[in-house]
Amino acid sequence: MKRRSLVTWLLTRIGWYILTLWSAVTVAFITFRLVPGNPIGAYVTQLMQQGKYEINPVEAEKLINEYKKTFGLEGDLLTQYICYFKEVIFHHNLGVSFISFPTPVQVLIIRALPWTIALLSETTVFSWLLGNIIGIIVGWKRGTKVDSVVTSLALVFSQIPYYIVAVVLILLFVYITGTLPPRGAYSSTLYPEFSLTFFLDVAYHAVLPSLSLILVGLCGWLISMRSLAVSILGEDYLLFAQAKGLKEHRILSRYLFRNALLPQITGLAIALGSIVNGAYLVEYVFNYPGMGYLFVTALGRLDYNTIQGCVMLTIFTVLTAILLIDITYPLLDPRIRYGGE
Amino acid sequence: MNNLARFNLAKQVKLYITKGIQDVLRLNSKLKIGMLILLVISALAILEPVINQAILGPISPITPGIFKPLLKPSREHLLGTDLLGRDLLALSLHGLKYSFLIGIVAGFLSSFIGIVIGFISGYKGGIYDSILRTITDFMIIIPTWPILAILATYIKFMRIEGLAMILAIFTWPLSARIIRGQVLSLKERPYVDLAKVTNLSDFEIIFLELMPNILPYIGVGIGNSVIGAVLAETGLEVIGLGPGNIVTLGTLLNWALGFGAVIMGNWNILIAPVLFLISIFLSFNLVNVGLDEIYNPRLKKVTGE
Amino acid sequence: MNQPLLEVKNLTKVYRIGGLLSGRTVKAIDSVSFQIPSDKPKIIALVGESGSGKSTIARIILGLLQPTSGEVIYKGRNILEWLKKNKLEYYKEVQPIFQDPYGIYNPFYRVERVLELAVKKFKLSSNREDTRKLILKAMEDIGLRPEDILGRYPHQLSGGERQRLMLVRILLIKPNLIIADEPISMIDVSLRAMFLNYLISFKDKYNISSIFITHDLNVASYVADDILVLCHGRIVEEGPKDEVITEPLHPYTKLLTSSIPIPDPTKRWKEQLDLTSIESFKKLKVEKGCVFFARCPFASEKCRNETPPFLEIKTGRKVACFLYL
Amino acid sequence: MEKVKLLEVKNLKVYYNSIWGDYKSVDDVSFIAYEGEVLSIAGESGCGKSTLVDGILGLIKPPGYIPSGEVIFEGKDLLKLSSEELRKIRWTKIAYVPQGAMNSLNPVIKIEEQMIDSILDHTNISREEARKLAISRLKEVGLPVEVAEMYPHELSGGMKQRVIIATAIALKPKLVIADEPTTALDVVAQKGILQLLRSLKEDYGITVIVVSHDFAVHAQIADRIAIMYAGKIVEVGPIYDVFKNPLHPYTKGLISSIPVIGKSYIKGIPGLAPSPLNWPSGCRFHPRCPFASEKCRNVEPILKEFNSERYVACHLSR
Repeated sequence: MKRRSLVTWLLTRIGWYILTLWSAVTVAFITFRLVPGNPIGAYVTQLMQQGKYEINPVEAEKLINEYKKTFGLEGDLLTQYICYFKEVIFHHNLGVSFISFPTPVQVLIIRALPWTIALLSETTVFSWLLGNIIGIIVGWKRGTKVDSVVTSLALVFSQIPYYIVAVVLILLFVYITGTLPPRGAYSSTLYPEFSLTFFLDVAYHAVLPSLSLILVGLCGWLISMRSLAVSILGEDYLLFAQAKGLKEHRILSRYLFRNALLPQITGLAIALGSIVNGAYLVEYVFNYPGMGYLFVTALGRLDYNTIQGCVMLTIFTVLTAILLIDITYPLLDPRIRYGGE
Repeated sequence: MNNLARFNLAKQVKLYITKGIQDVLRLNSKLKIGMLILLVISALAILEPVINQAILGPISPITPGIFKPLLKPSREHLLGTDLLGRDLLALSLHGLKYSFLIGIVAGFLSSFIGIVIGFISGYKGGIYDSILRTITDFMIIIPTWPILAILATYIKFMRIEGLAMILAIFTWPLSARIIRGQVLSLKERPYVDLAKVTNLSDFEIIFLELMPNILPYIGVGIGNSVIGAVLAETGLEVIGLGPGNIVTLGTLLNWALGFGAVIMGNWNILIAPVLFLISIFLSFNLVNVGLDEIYNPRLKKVTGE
Repeated sequence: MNQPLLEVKNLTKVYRIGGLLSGRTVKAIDSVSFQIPSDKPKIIALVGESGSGKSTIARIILGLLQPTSGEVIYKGRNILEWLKKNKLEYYKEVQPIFQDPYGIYNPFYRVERVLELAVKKFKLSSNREDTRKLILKAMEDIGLRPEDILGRYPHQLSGGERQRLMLVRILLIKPNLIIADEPISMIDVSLRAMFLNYLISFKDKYNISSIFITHDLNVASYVADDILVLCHGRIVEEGPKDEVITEPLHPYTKLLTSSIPIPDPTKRWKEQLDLTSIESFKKLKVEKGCVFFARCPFASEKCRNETPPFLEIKTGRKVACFLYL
Repeated sequence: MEKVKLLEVKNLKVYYNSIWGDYKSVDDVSFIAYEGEVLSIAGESGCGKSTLVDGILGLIKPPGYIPSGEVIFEGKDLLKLSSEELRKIRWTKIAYVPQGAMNSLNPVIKIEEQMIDSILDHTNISREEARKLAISRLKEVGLPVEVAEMYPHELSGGMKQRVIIATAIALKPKLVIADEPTTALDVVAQKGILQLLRSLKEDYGITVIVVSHDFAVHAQIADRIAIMYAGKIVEVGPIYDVFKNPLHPYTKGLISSIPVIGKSYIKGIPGLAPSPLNWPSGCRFHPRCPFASEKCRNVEPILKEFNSERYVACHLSR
C-alpha cells in the first residue's frame, strides 16, 4: 500500500511538473508574440542601412516574407506555436538567431552557457556555504556584539542589488590600483584552450564579478540562516539538548544546524536552478559573455528566437530544480512523507 | 452610574497614553532607523520640484547643455555635472522622484491585488482557494523577470502608470501568499468563532476581526512589493531596456555606465543614484524586519516576553 | 413524550487529509446520537480523550462545522434550517464557552467589546445607557469588579478573569443551551470551582442546560447530571453520572475510571498499569467492529467484525458492547 | 532512619528583567530534597514553579538572572560551577523531564540516536554499547524495541514522554526533575507516566522532584509536598499530613477547590493570583485570605517549623 501511494504521488508530481512547464512555456511564447513590434521589418531595414542600398517596397516585402519563413514567423499564432515546438521537441532545434544569423539559437546558448555556469555555480555554492556557516554562528551567539555588527552589515549588503556592488567594486578597484579592472571573461589576446595560462586568465577576469555576486548572496543566506537558527533556538528540543548536558559542538551540528539547514537546501536548489537566468546585470556590467549577456543583447535587437530559447531554458531548469528538491526532500526530513500528511 | 462613566473616561485616556508609550517603547531600533531613512527619502522626493527650482530655475534637470560638461563638484554644483552638462544633484533628485514614485505606485497596486486575492483565497477556501493558489504558485515559480524585460522592451514610450501596472502584475503573488497564510491562521482563531456565534456577517468578520490584525503583514507586503518594483525597474533601466521617456535612478546608472563613469573612476556621477537606491531598499527592508520582529511570535519567544 | 430540546442523530464527520488527490480520510465522529430533554434543565458531560471527536460535536452543534451526514435538531427543527432562516434566534438560544480564554478575545480591541457586541447584535437594549446598565449588572452577578476589567486589553487580564467574562456574556444573552468545550482546562485550580459553580447555578436559576465537554472525570462527576463517554468518535456508554463512574459497563469506561487520579493520597491506584498496553501503534481506522477492539482485554472475533449496537440496559443507561447482549 | 540531603536550595531568587521592572518569579525559596524520595512542588500558573526548576538546573537565560541564592547538590553549589563542570553533572547526576514533552525531541533524528547522544557525551563507552543501553532503557519504560528506529512524529504524546524518561534514566542519575510531566496527556497515559516516575524511586532509588499544578498528580505519587504561592514556598510536609490537615489558608483553599468524585460541593479561593511584577505587601496571600489581619498585611511571614516534618509560612499557625 505504501509503495502504491508513493508511485501515485510521484506520477502526480511529475504530471504537475509537465503541466506547469507546458503552461509556463506557452505563456512566455504567447506574451512574446503578442507584443507589438515588427522584428523582421526592423531587421530588413537594418540590413538595408548596413548595406547602404535601397530596395523597393515590393522587393522588401518579398524579402521580409522570406525571412519570416526562416525565423518561423509564418502563419497565424497557432501554426507558429505548433511549428516551433515540433522543431524543439523532435529536432532539438530552437530556430535561427537574428543577432548572429544564421547561427541556430542552441549553438549560441551552448557557447554562452559554460561561462555562466562557471561563474554562477561557483559563486552560488560558495556564498551559500559561507552564508550558512556565518549565519549559524551569529545565530548561536545571538545578542552579542559580534552578532549585531555582522547582522547589521549583512542586512545592509543583502539589500543592495549586486550590480550596484559591482559598480562600487570597480570604482574602488580603479581608485586603489589606478588601472582598469578586467572586462570580459578572458583577455582578447588568448584563445579558449585547456592551458594553465588561459585558466588563470579566466580566474583573474572572474574575480570582480564573483566577488560582487558572493558578497550580496552571502549576506542574503546569512540573514535567512540566522533567523532560522534563532527560531530553532527557541524550540523545546534545543533547550532539552542543553539540559541533557550535550557537548556544544554536538548541539550546534546535530540539533541546530541539521534543523535549520533543511529550508536552506530548497533555497539552494532554486538558486542553482535559476543559474541559467544568468546574472543579467553583472554580466552586462562586466561584459561577461554568458547567458545574461546573450539575453540582453538579443532583447536589444528584438531577436525572437534567441529570447524564446533563453526564457524556455530558464523555465525548464527552475522547474526541474523544484521538482528534484520536492522528490528528495522527504529523504532529508523524516517529518515529510510522500503524498503529504 | 455617572460616577462610573467619568471614571471610565479618565481611565480610557490614561490607557491610550500608556498604550501609546508602550508602542513606542516596543518599536525596535531597526524599525526606527528604517522609518527615519524612509522619511528623509520621501521628503527629498516630494520636495524635488522645490529644490530643483532653487538650483535650476524653471529648466528641467534632464535638459542637456545647461552647464559645462564634466565639472568637478563645487559650490555651484555640489556633485558636479555630467557629460551632457547637467547638474548631477538635480538630475539625481529627479531620478529619485520617479524611482520612488514608480516603486510606491507599483508597490501599492501590487499589494492591493495581493490583498484581495489573498483574502478571497484564505477566507473563502475551497475551489476559490485551489484556483487562486495555483495561479499564485505558478507566478512565483516561473521566472518572471525575462518576461517583464520583454514587455518593457517592446512597449516603448510607456507612461508611469503603465509601467507601474506591469510591475504590479509581476510582483503581487508574494503579498498574496503572505496575506493568504495570515488569513488562514487568523480565521481559525477562537475570536472568529465567537464572532460567528454573535451573528456577525462575513463582511464584518473580515473588516472588524481579521483586518486589524493583518495590518502589520499588509505593511510588510507593501514594503516587499515596493522593493521588488524598484529592483525590477532599476534592473531594466540599467541594461537600457526601460521605457525611454522616464528618467529614474536606473536610467542614471545606465547613462553613467555608458559615459564610462565607472572606468574613468568618476565617482561623483554615481554616488547619488547609488546612495539613493541603497536607501530605498534599506529603509523598506528595515521597516519590514522591524515589523516582523515585533509581530512574529516565533522570534519573540527567543528575545523574551 | 415531550419534544427534546436538542437531538443529535447519527452525526458523522469525515475529514479529508492531505491533498485533493491523496484521498485519505479520517472519521472524527461516527454515528453519534444523543438527546437533551426539554422538561428539566440538565448538564450533560461529554467525556473523552484527545482525538475522541468531542470538539467536533461541539462545533457542529454551534453551526461552525458542517457534518458529513446526520442531523442536529433543536426544538424540533433542523439547525441548518435555523441557521438559514433564523440565525439570530438560534444563537440567542445556543451559545458556547470555548476552551482558550485568551484566543476568544480579538487582541486589537478592549475586552468589553465582546459584551457590547453581544448586546448590540442580540438587540438586548435600545440605548447606550441601558447597555451599560445591563453589562454592569451582569458583571456584578458574576462577581467581577467593572473597574478591574473595563477598558483593558485581553493580555492585561488573567485567564480566570477572561473566562469569567465569558460567563458575563452568557448571562447577558441568557441562552437555553450552553456548549462548554473544556472551559476550565486553561484556568487556575483555585478558580475552577467558582466557574463550575456558576455553570450549575445557571441551570438552577435560569434553566440553562449545558453540554459540558471534558477529559476529566473528576470534573464531569462534579458538574454533570449525565455522562456520555466518547471513544474514537463513537459514544460507548451513557448514563447518570454516579452510575457511570461507580459501575462502568464498557471496558473502555472501566479503564478510564480506574485511571482517574484521585486527589487524595489515601486513595492511590492499587493495581499497576501494564505499560506495554497503554497505546497501540497503529492509528487503526475502524470501518467495522468495535472502536476499542485493539485495547480491549475481552475482545473476541465478533468485536473485530461487527459494530456493537448501542444497547439500552435500563432506562437512561446505554452501552455499546457485546458483553451485554 | 536518617534522611540524607541530596539537594538543598537556599534562599534562591530568580528575576526577569523587563521594561516595567523586575519580574520576581522565584523570590527567596528554600527547600531540601532527600535521597530516595518523591518530592512534589505544587502551585498554580505564575507562582514560579517552572522558573524554580530552570533555576536549579542552570537553564536561566537573559533577560532572566539569579540575584542571590545557592543550589547545593552533593555538597557543591551548582550556581558557582563553570559551564563545563555543570555540563558534566547534568544527566550523569541530575536529569530533567521537561514540560513540553511533545516538542522536546529533535524532529529529524531517530529516537535511539538522540538517546545515544546523551550517553556518549557523558561516558567513555562505545557507540554499540550505548545503543544497547538505550534499547534496554526503552524496554524498561514499556516501549517496544521498534521505537528506537523511529522518529518523534511517529509516536504519541505519552510515548514521547516515556522516551524522555528512558533518556533521563539512561545513566541512572541520582535526581530526576520532572516539570508538569503529564500535562496534555490523556488519563490512561497519565497514569502510566506517574506510575513510571514513582517506580524510579522504588526500583532504582532515584530521587524524583515532580512539579505540577495538578493536585491529583501529587496525591498519587508524592512522599512530601511543597506548596508554592506567589514566588514563595508557603507550606512543606509529608503528603498524607498536608492533605489531611493543611496548615496554610492557601493550602486549605486549594484542597477545597478540587473536584473529587463523591464530593458534592467545592468552593474555590476568591480573588486572583497576584502578578510577579508587583507582589502584595506582607503575606502575599493576604488579599485572598479569609483570616487576614493587620499583621498579615504588613509583615511577611517566614517559613517556620511547625513540627519535626512540617513547615508553614503563616502568622496564624502556632
